[in-house]
Amino acid sequence: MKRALYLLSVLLLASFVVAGCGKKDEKKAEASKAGITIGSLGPLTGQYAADGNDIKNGVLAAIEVMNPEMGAQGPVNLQAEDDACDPRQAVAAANKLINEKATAVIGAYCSSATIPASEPLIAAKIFMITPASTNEKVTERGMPYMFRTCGRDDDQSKAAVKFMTDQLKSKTIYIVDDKTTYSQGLADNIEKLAASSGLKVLGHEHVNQGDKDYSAVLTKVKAAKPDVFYVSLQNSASAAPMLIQIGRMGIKSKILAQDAVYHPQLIELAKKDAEGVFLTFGYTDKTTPAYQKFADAYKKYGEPGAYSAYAYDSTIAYLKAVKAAGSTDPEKVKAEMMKLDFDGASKHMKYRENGDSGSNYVIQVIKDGKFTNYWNPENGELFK
Amino acid sequence: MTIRASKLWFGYAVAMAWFYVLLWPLLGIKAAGLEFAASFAIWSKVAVAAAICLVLYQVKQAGAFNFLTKPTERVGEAASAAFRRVPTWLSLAVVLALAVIFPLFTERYAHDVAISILVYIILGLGLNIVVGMAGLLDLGYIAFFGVGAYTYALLSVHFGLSFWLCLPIAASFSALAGCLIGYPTLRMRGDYLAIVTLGFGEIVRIVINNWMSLTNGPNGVLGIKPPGAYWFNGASLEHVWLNHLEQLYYIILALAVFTVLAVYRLNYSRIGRAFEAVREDQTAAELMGVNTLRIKLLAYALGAVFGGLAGTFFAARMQFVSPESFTFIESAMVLAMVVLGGMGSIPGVILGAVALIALPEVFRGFELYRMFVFGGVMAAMMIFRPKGLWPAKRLGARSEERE
Amino acid sequence: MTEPILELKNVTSAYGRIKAIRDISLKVYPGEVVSIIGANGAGKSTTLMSICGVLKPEAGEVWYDGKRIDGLASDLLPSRGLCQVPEGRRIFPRLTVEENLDMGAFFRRDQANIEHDKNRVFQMFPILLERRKQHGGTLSGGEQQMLAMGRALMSRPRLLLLDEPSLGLAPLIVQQIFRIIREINETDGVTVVLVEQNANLALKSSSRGYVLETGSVVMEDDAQALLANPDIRKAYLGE
Amino acid sequence: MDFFFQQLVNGITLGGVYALVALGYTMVYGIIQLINFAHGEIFAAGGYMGVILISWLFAQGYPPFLCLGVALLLAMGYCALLAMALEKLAYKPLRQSSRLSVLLSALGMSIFLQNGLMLTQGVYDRAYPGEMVQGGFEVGTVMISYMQIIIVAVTVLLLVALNLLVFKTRIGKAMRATAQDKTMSGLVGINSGRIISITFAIGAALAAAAGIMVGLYYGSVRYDMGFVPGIKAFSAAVLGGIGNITGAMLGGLIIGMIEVFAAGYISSEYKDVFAFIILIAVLYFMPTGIMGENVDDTRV
Repeated sequence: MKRALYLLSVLLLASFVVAGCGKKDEKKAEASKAGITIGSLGPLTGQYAADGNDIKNGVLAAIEVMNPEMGAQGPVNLQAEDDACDPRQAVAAANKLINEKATAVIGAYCSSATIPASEPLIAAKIFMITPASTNEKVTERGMPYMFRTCGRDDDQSKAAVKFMTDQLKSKTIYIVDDKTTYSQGLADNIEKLAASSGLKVLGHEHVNQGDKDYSAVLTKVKAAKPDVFYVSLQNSASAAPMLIQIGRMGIKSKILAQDAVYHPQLIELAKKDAEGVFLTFGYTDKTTPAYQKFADAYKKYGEPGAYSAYAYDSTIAYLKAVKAAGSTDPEKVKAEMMKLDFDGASKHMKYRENGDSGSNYVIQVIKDGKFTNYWNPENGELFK
Repeated sequence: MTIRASKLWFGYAVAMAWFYVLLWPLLGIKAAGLEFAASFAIWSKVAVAAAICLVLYQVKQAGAFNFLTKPTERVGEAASAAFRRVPTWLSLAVVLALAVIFPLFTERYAHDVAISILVYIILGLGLNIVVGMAGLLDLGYIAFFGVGAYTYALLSVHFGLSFWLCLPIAASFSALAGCLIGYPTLRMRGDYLAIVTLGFGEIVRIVINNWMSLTNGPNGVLGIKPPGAYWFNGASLEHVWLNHLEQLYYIILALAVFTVLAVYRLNYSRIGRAFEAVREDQTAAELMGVNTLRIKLLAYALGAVFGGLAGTFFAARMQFVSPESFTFIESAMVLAMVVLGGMGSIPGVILGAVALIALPEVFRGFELYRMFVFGGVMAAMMIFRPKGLWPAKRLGARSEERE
Repeated sequence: MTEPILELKNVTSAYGRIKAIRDISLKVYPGEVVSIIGANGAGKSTTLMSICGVLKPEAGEVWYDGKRIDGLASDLLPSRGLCQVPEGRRIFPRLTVEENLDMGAFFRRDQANIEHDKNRVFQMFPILLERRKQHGGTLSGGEQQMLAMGRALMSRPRLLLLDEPSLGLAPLIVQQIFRIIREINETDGVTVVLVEQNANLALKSSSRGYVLETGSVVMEDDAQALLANPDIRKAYLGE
Repeated sequence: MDFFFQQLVNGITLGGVYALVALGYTMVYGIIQLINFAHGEIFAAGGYMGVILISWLFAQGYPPFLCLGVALLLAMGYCALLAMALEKLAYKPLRQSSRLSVLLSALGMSIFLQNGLMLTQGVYDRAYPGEMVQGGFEVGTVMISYMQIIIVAVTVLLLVALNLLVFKTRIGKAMRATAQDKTMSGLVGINSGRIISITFAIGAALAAAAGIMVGLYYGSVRYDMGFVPGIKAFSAAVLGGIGNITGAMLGGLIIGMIEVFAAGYISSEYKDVFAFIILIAVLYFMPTGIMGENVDDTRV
């Protein structure tokens, strides 16, 4: 009796899986006849869930904007997959998206998920456009369908160091990172560049992801009294408690952070402790009509996060290319992608041969509870 | 009967009131003021669903479904009788045949899930040696998986060693790690063992995460070669990379079958019985001349070997490894497979792996609710089948449990 | 005669599939001392556990004080005056002697009377007063038995079930224990059910006795009669 | 030397929080020998209740300390109810099963609760109203914030209260008796089910207090905040000798200290490695923890 029950349950489970896939395939087969499927990949659960949702919402907003324009090619569907920033889940989700006949994937967030997920996707001739992974390696592996809408870590570190030497006239610097592909890569770049530009690196400490107590490290920083304290953390949720504790410790150094901590919730969480913090961030002119259009479309998802606009632009870029190519054929779309030249919400969109779209980092400062453009490394002048 | 029924409904009322008290503050207290609508909407749905379940249960207790359950029961009994007549080798052959032809009629995504399941079956069976057979609770098992994966990753990237050569190398490295971890834990019992193994698992992960010069830290190791093979293409032997999902599926299937056979043989060997003796009563085993220290070390080492094998394959399949794949929650998942399936039982562990890997994939449709449902189902499965889905036939309590 | 204070009607209990007692029926009247004797594994302790609700009988009924109590949780019985000193004493090892006694009066709220009863226990077993701040686990076997009985008395029982009070104790202490059993029976009017392997001692202190063999009652008689019974003498009194 | 004292202050604060969480693990373990994996989630729920209640009370215009006090009490009550429901639902039906089954049920509930918090509260961090407790004072160059004082004060207060409860009251004695011998405690009239429920409630209330402290200290809470402190606190409980209340306090303090000093003097990346190595070393030489269960009676 029992054995039979078990057997039954196994069969049931197995058929569940098979049927689950089969059903989806049918549905998607229909969908691919009827339109375009775009996948989004990012951490919807786990530690970085907030950022993953920003990306997903950015893609959703873009689809909404583009859908009326797609004509016979439409409608555009979104298949949002969760990778939890875990390489294994990222690869599984990528394979699922291949199955679902997605023609482009917007994502992922963590460089450590983007890189492995790109292998099967690119092999299946699916476009992968990352709005958030700034690690250099992402686009430097000679992958034909890999694009990046955000900037690169090496450019970002140049802007940061230039700001410290030219504008802040600082002599000493202390670096802390939380050891992700992104945050540590950036911090290492800063350390190298700083040494060659005459900045003295007093220390470079690493904390672990998910830590909330930085008191031990901050005590060290306080004792070292650097001119600038460079904070390279994976996201705003880690940065907020850091800023609070910096305030509580009474550390007087200037604080410079990077683009991952850019998020409205940083100010919401750290409140007055966030005041006066500098950060490098891709220059976005929020007065352009393109940005306004994005902001309107995004309104229902709340305040845009750090990568919402990049995700939005990535989606728009792909759909524009599809529209121009008249089909989703990868070769044709790729040719159109390279021809793109338009004003996006985040920046001017033009992809280069390796898939990068260029960086335009500026220095922002948090002032009166807002991210405000502060200094432009291009001309060494303050924003008005 | 009526007394029981009224008690049931009284319990229901209390439970629902309690549930609302827990739910409302989460949804209803806002800085702007108090509101009840959102929480009440969810609550009423749950309350109705629970009431329906309760009514069905009562009706079933009253025997109203007998017309339905009786025949199904009879059919079930007949089926099980028929099943018992089928020789074991035949049913095994059928299962194996199904596994072999599986890729022919399924899609890429199903292959991917199936590969994951097979990897976890190996892991589960490996952990089963430690937990199920020898009765040592191990919360850091995924460390061996990591050791295996990184062994192959580094050997492949730096020295270009082939997958097949690295399988035994990684297995022996893992076994070594097993002994290292096992040694200091030998004196501990029960839950002290659990925390120490957990600690070791975390240490391995943190070291991998921070030893930049060796492991490239959190960036992971890229560019790992898939398994290679020589293929006779008519004229000469040609070297090909087996990086298609179907090919990888057959490799891991072979590894899994090997693992099942090995664990099966182990179960009925002298060593297997020694494990059992240690599990049931360590002191008595010692008095009977079992060298418990050696046996425990052996259990750790053997368990680690399979972890290492699975890890090697994992690295080759992903062509990328990073420390994030070896966190505590992964250890907990593997343990969950073993316990959920039925400790010490090979088909149980297989079933557990299928359930725990396939379920989240089945629930992918729920999106955000996926892990929420998964956690609930996991607890519910334990409550309704505390001995596991397919319990082992001979299995007593762990020796520490009887105090 | 009066109503029995405790009555078992065809009680069957099992551990898993193994039936430990079958079809046991017995009666205990107020004021009596009743012995249950039998060899190892005869089901004596199982009988007591079935009475106290630790083990739920599979079949049959247990009546106490005119009410049916089988199926009730064990913790409801002490407040009704039914109390057990289980085999092996089961002192709380990491509670002090005094705390152990307090536990005996756990369900009682009358602080003044509790103090009074505690003093009485200390009078009865002066050694406990000496060791009142010591942990239960550090006491000797005899002291633990005294503590276990003291703890049971703290609940002011009307029916006291004693499981192997003489087990592993020196003869002198055994005598002392049995003297106290008689004392609480005679002066306080507590009904006592005594489970013993030491049949001689048990029967000498009791009015009636039951003999258990492999889970069933095989004989029931006055204690004196049982003591005189040649079969009993042969089987349990070593003659 | 200032550096040392500053780290000492940091260590005591962190250790106090670990100790509060560790107590819940140790009490539950002491009474039903279960590693309650869901305890970390109770801690997180406490943190959320804190932010929800304080925001609300604050918006009504009550003074900060009143808000804090009321929120603390209410959150403790809420978590006590949550833990009792958890116990009734997921652990009680498994009382007779193997301990691993209960462990797995606990793991499932942990995932369930964590995601439940995510679904109801969102994936973003929730901020505590920042104007609650500001500033601090300096002793020499050692900075001590008022928040740290509050954390230590509340921790000490709760620990004293717990000790009184466990060692002086009738319920406390019954808890210890139940932990030592469930059958016998039933035979003297203790309803062990109720006592277990109360134990869960007390442990959860302490965790809730810790959750609020952590939320105030770091300024925000998130649905997965319970996981890491949960593991650390569990380690602390084991280090102290699991099941032993004094041990859990001591263990929490030690783990907090090791972490801070390892990060301060050796390497902040490897601080957890040091914590675990010391844990393993201690267990190697004292296999039942620092206050092993045979040493004294503070086992609940």
